[in-house]
Amino acid sequence: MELVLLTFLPLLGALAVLCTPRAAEGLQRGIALATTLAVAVLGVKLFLGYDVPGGDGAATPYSFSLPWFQLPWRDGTPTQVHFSLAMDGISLLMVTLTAVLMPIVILSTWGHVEKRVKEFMVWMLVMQTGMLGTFLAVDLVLFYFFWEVSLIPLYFLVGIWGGEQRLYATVKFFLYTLAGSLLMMVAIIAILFDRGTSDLGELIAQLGQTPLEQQLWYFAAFALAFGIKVPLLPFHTWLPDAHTQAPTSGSVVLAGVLLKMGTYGLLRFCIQMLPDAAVAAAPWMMALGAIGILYGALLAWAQTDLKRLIACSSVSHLGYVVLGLFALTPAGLSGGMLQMVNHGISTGLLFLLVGMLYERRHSRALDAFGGVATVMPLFALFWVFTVLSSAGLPGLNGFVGEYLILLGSFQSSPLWSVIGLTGVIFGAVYLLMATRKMLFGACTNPENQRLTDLNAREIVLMLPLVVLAVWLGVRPNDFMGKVEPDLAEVGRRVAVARQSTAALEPVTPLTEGVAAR
Amino acid sequence: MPSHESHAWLWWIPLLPLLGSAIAGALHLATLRARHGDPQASAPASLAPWIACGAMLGSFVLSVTGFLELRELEPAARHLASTAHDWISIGGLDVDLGLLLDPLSSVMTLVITGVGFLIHVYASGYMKGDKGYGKFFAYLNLFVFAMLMLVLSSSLLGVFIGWEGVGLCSFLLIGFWYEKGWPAEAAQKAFVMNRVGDACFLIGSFLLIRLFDTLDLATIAHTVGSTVSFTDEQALDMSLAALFLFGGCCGKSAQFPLFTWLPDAMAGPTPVSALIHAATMVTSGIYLVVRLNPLFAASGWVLPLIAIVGALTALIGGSTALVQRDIKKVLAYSTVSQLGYMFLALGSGAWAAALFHVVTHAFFKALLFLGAGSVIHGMHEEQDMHKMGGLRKHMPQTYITFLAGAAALSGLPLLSGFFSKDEILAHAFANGGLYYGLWAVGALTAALTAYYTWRMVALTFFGEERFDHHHVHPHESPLVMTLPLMVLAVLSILGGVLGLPPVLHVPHLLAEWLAPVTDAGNKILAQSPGEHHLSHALEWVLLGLGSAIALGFAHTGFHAHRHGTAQDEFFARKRPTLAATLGDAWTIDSRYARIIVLPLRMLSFLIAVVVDQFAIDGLVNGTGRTARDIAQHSRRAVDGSLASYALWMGAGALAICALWMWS
Amino acid sequence: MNAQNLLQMFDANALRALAPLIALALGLVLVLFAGVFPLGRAVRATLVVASLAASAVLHGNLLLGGETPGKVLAGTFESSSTTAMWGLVFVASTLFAWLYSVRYYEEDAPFKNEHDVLMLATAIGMMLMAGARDLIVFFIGLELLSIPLYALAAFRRDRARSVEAGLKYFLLGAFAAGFFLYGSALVYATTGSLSLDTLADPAARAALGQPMALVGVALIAASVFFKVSVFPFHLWVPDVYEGAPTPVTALMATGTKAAGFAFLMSALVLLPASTATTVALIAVITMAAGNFGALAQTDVKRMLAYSGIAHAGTLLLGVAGAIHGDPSNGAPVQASLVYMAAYVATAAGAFGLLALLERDGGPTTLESLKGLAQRRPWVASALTLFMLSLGGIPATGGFLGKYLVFSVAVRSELTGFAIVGVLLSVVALGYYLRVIIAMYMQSPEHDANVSAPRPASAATTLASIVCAALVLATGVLPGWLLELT
Amino acid sequence: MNVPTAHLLYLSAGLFALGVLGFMVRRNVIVVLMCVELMLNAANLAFLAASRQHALEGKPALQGPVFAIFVITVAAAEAAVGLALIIALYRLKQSAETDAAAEMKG
Repeated sequence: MELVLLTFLPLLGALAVLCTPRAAEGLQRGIALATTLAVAVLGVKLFLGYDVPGGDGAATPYSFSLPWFQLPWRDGTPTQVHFSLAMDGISLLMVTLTAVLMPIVILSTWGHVEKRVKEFMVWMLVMQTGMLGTFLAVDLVLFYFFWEVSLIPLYFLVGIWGGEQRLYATVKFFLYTLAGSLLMMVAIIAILFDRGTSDLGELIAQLGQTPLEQQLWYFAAFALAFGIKVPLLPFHTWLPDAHTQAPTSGSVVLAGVLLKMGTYGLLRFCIQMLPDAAVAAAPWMMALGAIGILYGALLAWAQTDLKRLIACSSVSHLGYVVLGLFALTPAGLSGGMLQMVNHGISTGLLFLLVGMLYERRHSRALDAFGGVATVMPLFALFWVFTVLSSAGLPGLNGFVGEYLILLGSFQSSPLWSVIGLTGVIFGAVYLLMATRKMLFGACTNPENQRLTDLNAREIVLMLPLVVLAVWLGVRPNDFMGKVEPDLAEVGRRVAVARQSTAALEPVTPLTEGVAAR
Repeated sequence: MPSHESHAWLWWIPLLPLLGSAIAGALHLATLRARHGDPQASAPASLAPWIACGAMLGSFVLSVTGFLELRELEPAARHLASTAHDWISIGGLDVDLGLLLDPLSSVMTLVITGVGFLIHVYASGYMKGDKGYGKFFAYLNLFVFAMLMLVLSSSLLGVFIGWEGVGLCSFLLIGFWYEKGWPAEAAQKAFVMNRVGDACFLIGSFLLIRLFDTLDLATIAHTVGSTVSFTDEQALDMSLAALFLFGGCCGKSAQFPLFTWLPDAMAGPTPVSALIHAATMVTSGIYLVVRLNPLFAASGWVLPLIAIVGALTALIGGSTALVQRDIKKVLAYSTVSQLGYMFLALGSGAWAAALFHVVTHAFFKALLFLGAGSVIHGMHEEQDMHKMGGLRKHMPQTYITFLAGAAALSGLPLLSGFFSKDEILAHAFANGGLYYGLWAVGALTAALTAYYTWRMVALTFFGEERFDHHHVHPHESPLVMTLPLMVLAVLSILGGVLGLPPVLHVPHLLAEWLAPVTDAGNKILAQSPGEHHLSHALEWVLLGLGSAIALGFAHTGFHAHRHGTAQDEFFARKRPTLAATLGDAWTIDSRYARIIVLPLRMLSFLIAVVVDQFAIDGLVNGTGRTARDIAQHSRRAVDGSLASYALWMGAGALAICALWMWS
Repeated sequence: MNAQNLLQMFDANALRALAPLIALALGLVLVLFAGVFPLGRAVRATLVVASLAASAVLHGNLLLGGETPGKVLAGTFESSSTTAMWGLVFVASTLFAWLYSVRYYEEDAPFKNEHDVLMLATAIGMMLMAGARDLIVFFIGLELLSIPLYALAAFRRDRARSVEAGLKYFLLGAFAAGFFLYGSALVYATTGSLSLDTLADPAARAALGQPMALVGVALIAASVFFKVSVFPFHLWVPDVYEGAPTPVTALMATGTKAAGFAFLMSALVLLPASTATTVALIAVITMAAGNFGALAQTDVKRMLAYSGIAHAGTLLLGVAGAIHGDPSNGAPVQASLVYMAAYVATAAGAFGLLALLERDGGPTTLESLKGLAQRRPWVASALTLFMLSLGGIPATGGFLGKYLVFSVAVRSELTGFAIVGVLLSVVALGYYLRVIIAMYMQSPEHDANVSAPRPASAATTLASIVCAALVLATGVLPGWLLELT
Repeated sequence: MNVPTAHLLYLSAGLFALGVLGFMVRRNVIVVLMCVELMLNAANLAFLAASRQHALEGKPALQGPVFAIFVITVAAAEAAVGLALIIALYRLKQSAETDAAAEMKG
């Protein structure tokens, strides 16, 4: 029941906002903030109250299920679709991230959302329901339902409150992701027909037994949908456009949570549900991830628009996630999982900071800046902190995840790991280049000299993320401890799959096996 | 082990500077806030040096305590540890966060905190009046924290945390005067080049995990030391691990080919150059190799490779220092060169000698940097030696101490540098074969060192006063700056007692102290064939040769330049190409720009414009455009005419008939 | 067969089966008479609504009231729960169209009475089509639907476009009717029967395989394809939908299509399994034709006409699946029922809102929609909902229908066509989004041109709310609809 | 009267084709309407011919003529609506050509 409350509380908030008069903007902001704060409190409470289930894979602490509707299957036997939400460690982390990020996002809108506040808040809250539902749904149909529903709010957020090219960006984003998810729908239909159930738990138990070829078809459809969302090379070109055009808050949610829906889906469906296919496809996925890391970094390096640069860096960072997940080693899976959270925090912060700068200067072009550190020392402090966290400096959140990812992928494919490692170098290159051009040097432009430093609201809204960044960096176990048993279970399934398919075909042609382990 | 939890006080060694850093940082922020209201309220920041120096002093005292405690123990039992278990236990990676104080880390800790303290004191005078006063000490203390974590950590992951931490602080401190622009660029370059090394470090750590399933340094060293034989695959993995770790060291310790960031790093304030880019951070590579000496000893071909790289770096650094005009650049290239020496030592299997040189180098190079800083300070931020001259009259204390440092660096007999350098050359010579050549390179570099050191002394302190007397009034630095110089001068002169050569029949204190750590590596090396001992006579010969080279070239260098810049100008006129090549460090850096950076930059633009925008996004947008084109074309069928609609229908009916009949 | 037999055929069962039609017929006659007497608008409205409501109740009774009459009138008409559900769909479609027409003609339609009569007649025609077990009955139903629609399409007879729409629809409709008749004749000539049940016999099925019968079936199919606007018989749709009065367009888009598919699903016996691939191919081409056609439009009504073509294609894919053989019994029928039910609510609502907007000033173009979210927030949000439903986005009825139909296609091993189909629905979103973009994300270029919105009539408001509620209800809690079908 | 059924069917096919082709090529709406009538009557002919054939074979043969009667009735109704539409068109455009009703396209 907690989960239902958690998921639909934002929707209730949205309805409440809808009922306010259009001019009462303060009230609308207030309701939105209060709702998201309530969700955040609830989310943190769930996080703290979450007990790692016993090794026997007993029932998860939080779950909810209700028959939803019946779909035809075979010979008059229907398939019962459930409205079932459940939380395991994997979704726990994503849900908590979503819950914690949203109040921050709402608070950040004080600075940049001035028109049509009511609609904005409604869409934000609806989006939160969609995202939470996506992470919590344990029924294939329900998952798809939430998955697509969460698409619409961002479409409006970018389309109404975005920049100059917003229409192009938002349509591109929408159609691109939709194309992927529709193919996923066909796969879901096929799976339901195949298995007669849409329950994720049962499917996880059963789909491992379907022939590899069939699994691969499902895998392809799911991976395409998730790959577009992640976005994985070469399906990434919608992201820089969407990010650049989105309002700050939209960018933060997009980077912080929406992209994670893709990686979450890869983990949950492509790997956990289709282990054999995952093993067979792993070399390809790792290649895409590793090349994505390098490609995204080089792409970011060439950008002159600060926001676009960060967007491209997302491509690179999510390449890490994919590389780690499809290493299919315990370290890789855990690292990928951790990196999802890390990216949400670091890139969220980066977008917030760029947004704050944009609100003051109305420009994002790197050339327009220089010497900002002189006039905005606090901004510079937060920026450098965030850049370091994004670049994976030990002691901050980015490091442990990246290390585990690279270690995990090294264990299954040294080549791709080493290619991914170049991202460690180039990550520093483009981030520091941007930092240098923006913050350092002499502050000669009079427009920059007039800039004012961060105010209290801006500092307060970033602090939780800063604290999290340090906490995750110093004590990652506090977070990953809750996920480990579930990831270990996934790892076990994959290991079984690897053994069973190893006889059929070379799984990872580039590895010489994990020695001495 | 029960002893593991019992030394929790060890944590205070790194934590004190961290605390200091936090307080200093807070003070700086308070200054920032105050500055908004009140233009001259920098009062909070003036507390920062007290905090920072206090933290350093405390840390140093603790280090000394630790050292004394270690000495009480049996040599084999000399380790104090404190471990937080299961710091990371994620995805099969179980890492404990632990501190380990053993003879090796104890030496490093003493150097870091001791020399560090002196430099902090010096900096409190040097940086006075800078608007980032508080921030500077926050960074400096943070650096010390990271450096201590590097040397104290019991696991490779902990080392890496320190490793990157010092890199970060180096970045922050090099770019401390970011308004000027070029320090920021230098900082970026330093960080990125270090990252290249760090990437290698990571690969090395992965290989170690593959080999040993742990990152615990003691376990790794012990396992290698006690394993009799390795399979071919394991041996290859070990060599690769050593190679990649050495790659990491190349970045951090500025070895060829990754050394070019270090000269640029001189953009930072001089105390930073002294602390980070001479005494401590750049020696962390040497520390790491010594720490894992059994691994490197067992790594086969990697060891000679290290020696070659070291010798090459020493030569490049030494020859480049010959023609530099910037006093800090001379010292920077000198540092590169001396670091090369240390790696030559490591490559020769002379772990203790390398560390000995680390220690003496920390003394005299810190001294020289601080002295140079004092000069620069007195000369109103002038660094060009051609615009100095005759300063010995104006800053006598600086002059005297600088002389001590120069003498030690150039290896004048009986000074600290003499013994450590000689020990390295002797070890290299003893290895024979390829190492004879490396020895020759080392000896040549010793000659160059003596020359450029005394050229520097001559240009700075002797000859006519070449500066503009109207604007520059050289003056001696305050006591807070000269006092550390004096202490360091004493250490530079006497530091040699730590490692007197065997021919004198006195114990090599440092080697004995380090024996528990280096024994394993030495044992492995002893099993491999080759000449390992020099006869006493030969040692005497080598000592004599070393003294002769040092004295001779010091004399030459001093006298060639004591009368001004004529010699430099003559050389530049006579051999312009050579002068330019040397001046630009064999043009390696500019080659990087052309061969690596530029193509990558072009690749990046190529990807951004051609691949991403044109090809991939073009395909995406092209799909949309094609859809719209199809749409426009498909409109033509709907031409509004009844007859054509009927025609379509008739044709359609016919087609359906045909299809169904056919199927 | 003598008179005695004829009377015997009208037993209680037959009466119950035909009661929904009779209710409408009664209403029709009464409305016709009401026009003769100087009765107020309210009376006429009451009569229309009452007869539709009665029909709905009677259909509901058939659907939920236990055993259905089954085949009556010598097996020429069937009344099953399926036909009852179709009946409800037809009633809803007619009701929505009528509700939206209440204020539509205020100025220029003196014959509103006849308009209502014709609308009720079309509803009867639809029900006959859905229940027909005999080609003769189907033909009568078809014409009972079509002839009033010809007149309705041209109802604004002083407007050239309306007349053009009526004429085009009429001529091509008659042309298609000719196809149907000749096809029926060929089937009759080969098999000796026009009864769908007799044709299902093994002997008849064998006869249906003969070339002449195949030609006959193809001609019949062509004429039904014409009615439901399938490629290449769809070309009339944009012109007629655009020219016809918008409420009539709503009726054509929803009711006619529903009736056509109701017949297709019940006349599957005519189509041998070998035709499935062809039908699927036609379906996919239809989707492409509709979607690409719509992509080029700026007039929203015309765009929705093309969108209707695309939807017909989607449904036809379900038919193809049914022909190919879906291993789940009844699923194709259910899929098409749910799809049509959702589509009726969605398309009727969308066309209805266009009818409302037209009164603000001329045809509804993308240009005229700009800034609508500010002028008419509720209309804009409802239209957004309908667009998303047409696009098949979850939480709307359109998604459920799309999901079910593609399920049929996947289950009957037409996955390749399904994949092409879903990709084409991405194209569809391309133009549905344009409507939303205009309403929400663009502002009118000339503020002066935007006239103040006129208030919506109660009927329009009611219809829109009901449509939106249905769309959401089927989208979020589809259980009830799936139970009913 | 021994015209073979096949001949009658051929004739009806010819008439149907004639109607279809006429529909496609003629521009006058009235002529087009007549072509439709031709198609309908071709169907009627086929129905009756088939019915006769079935009767000859002793099978039930009532459906054909019944359908034909319905067709004639419906055709009348269609003609009524059709002529009304043509009048409406003529009133507006002073023309009864199909080209007069080709305003909407695209």
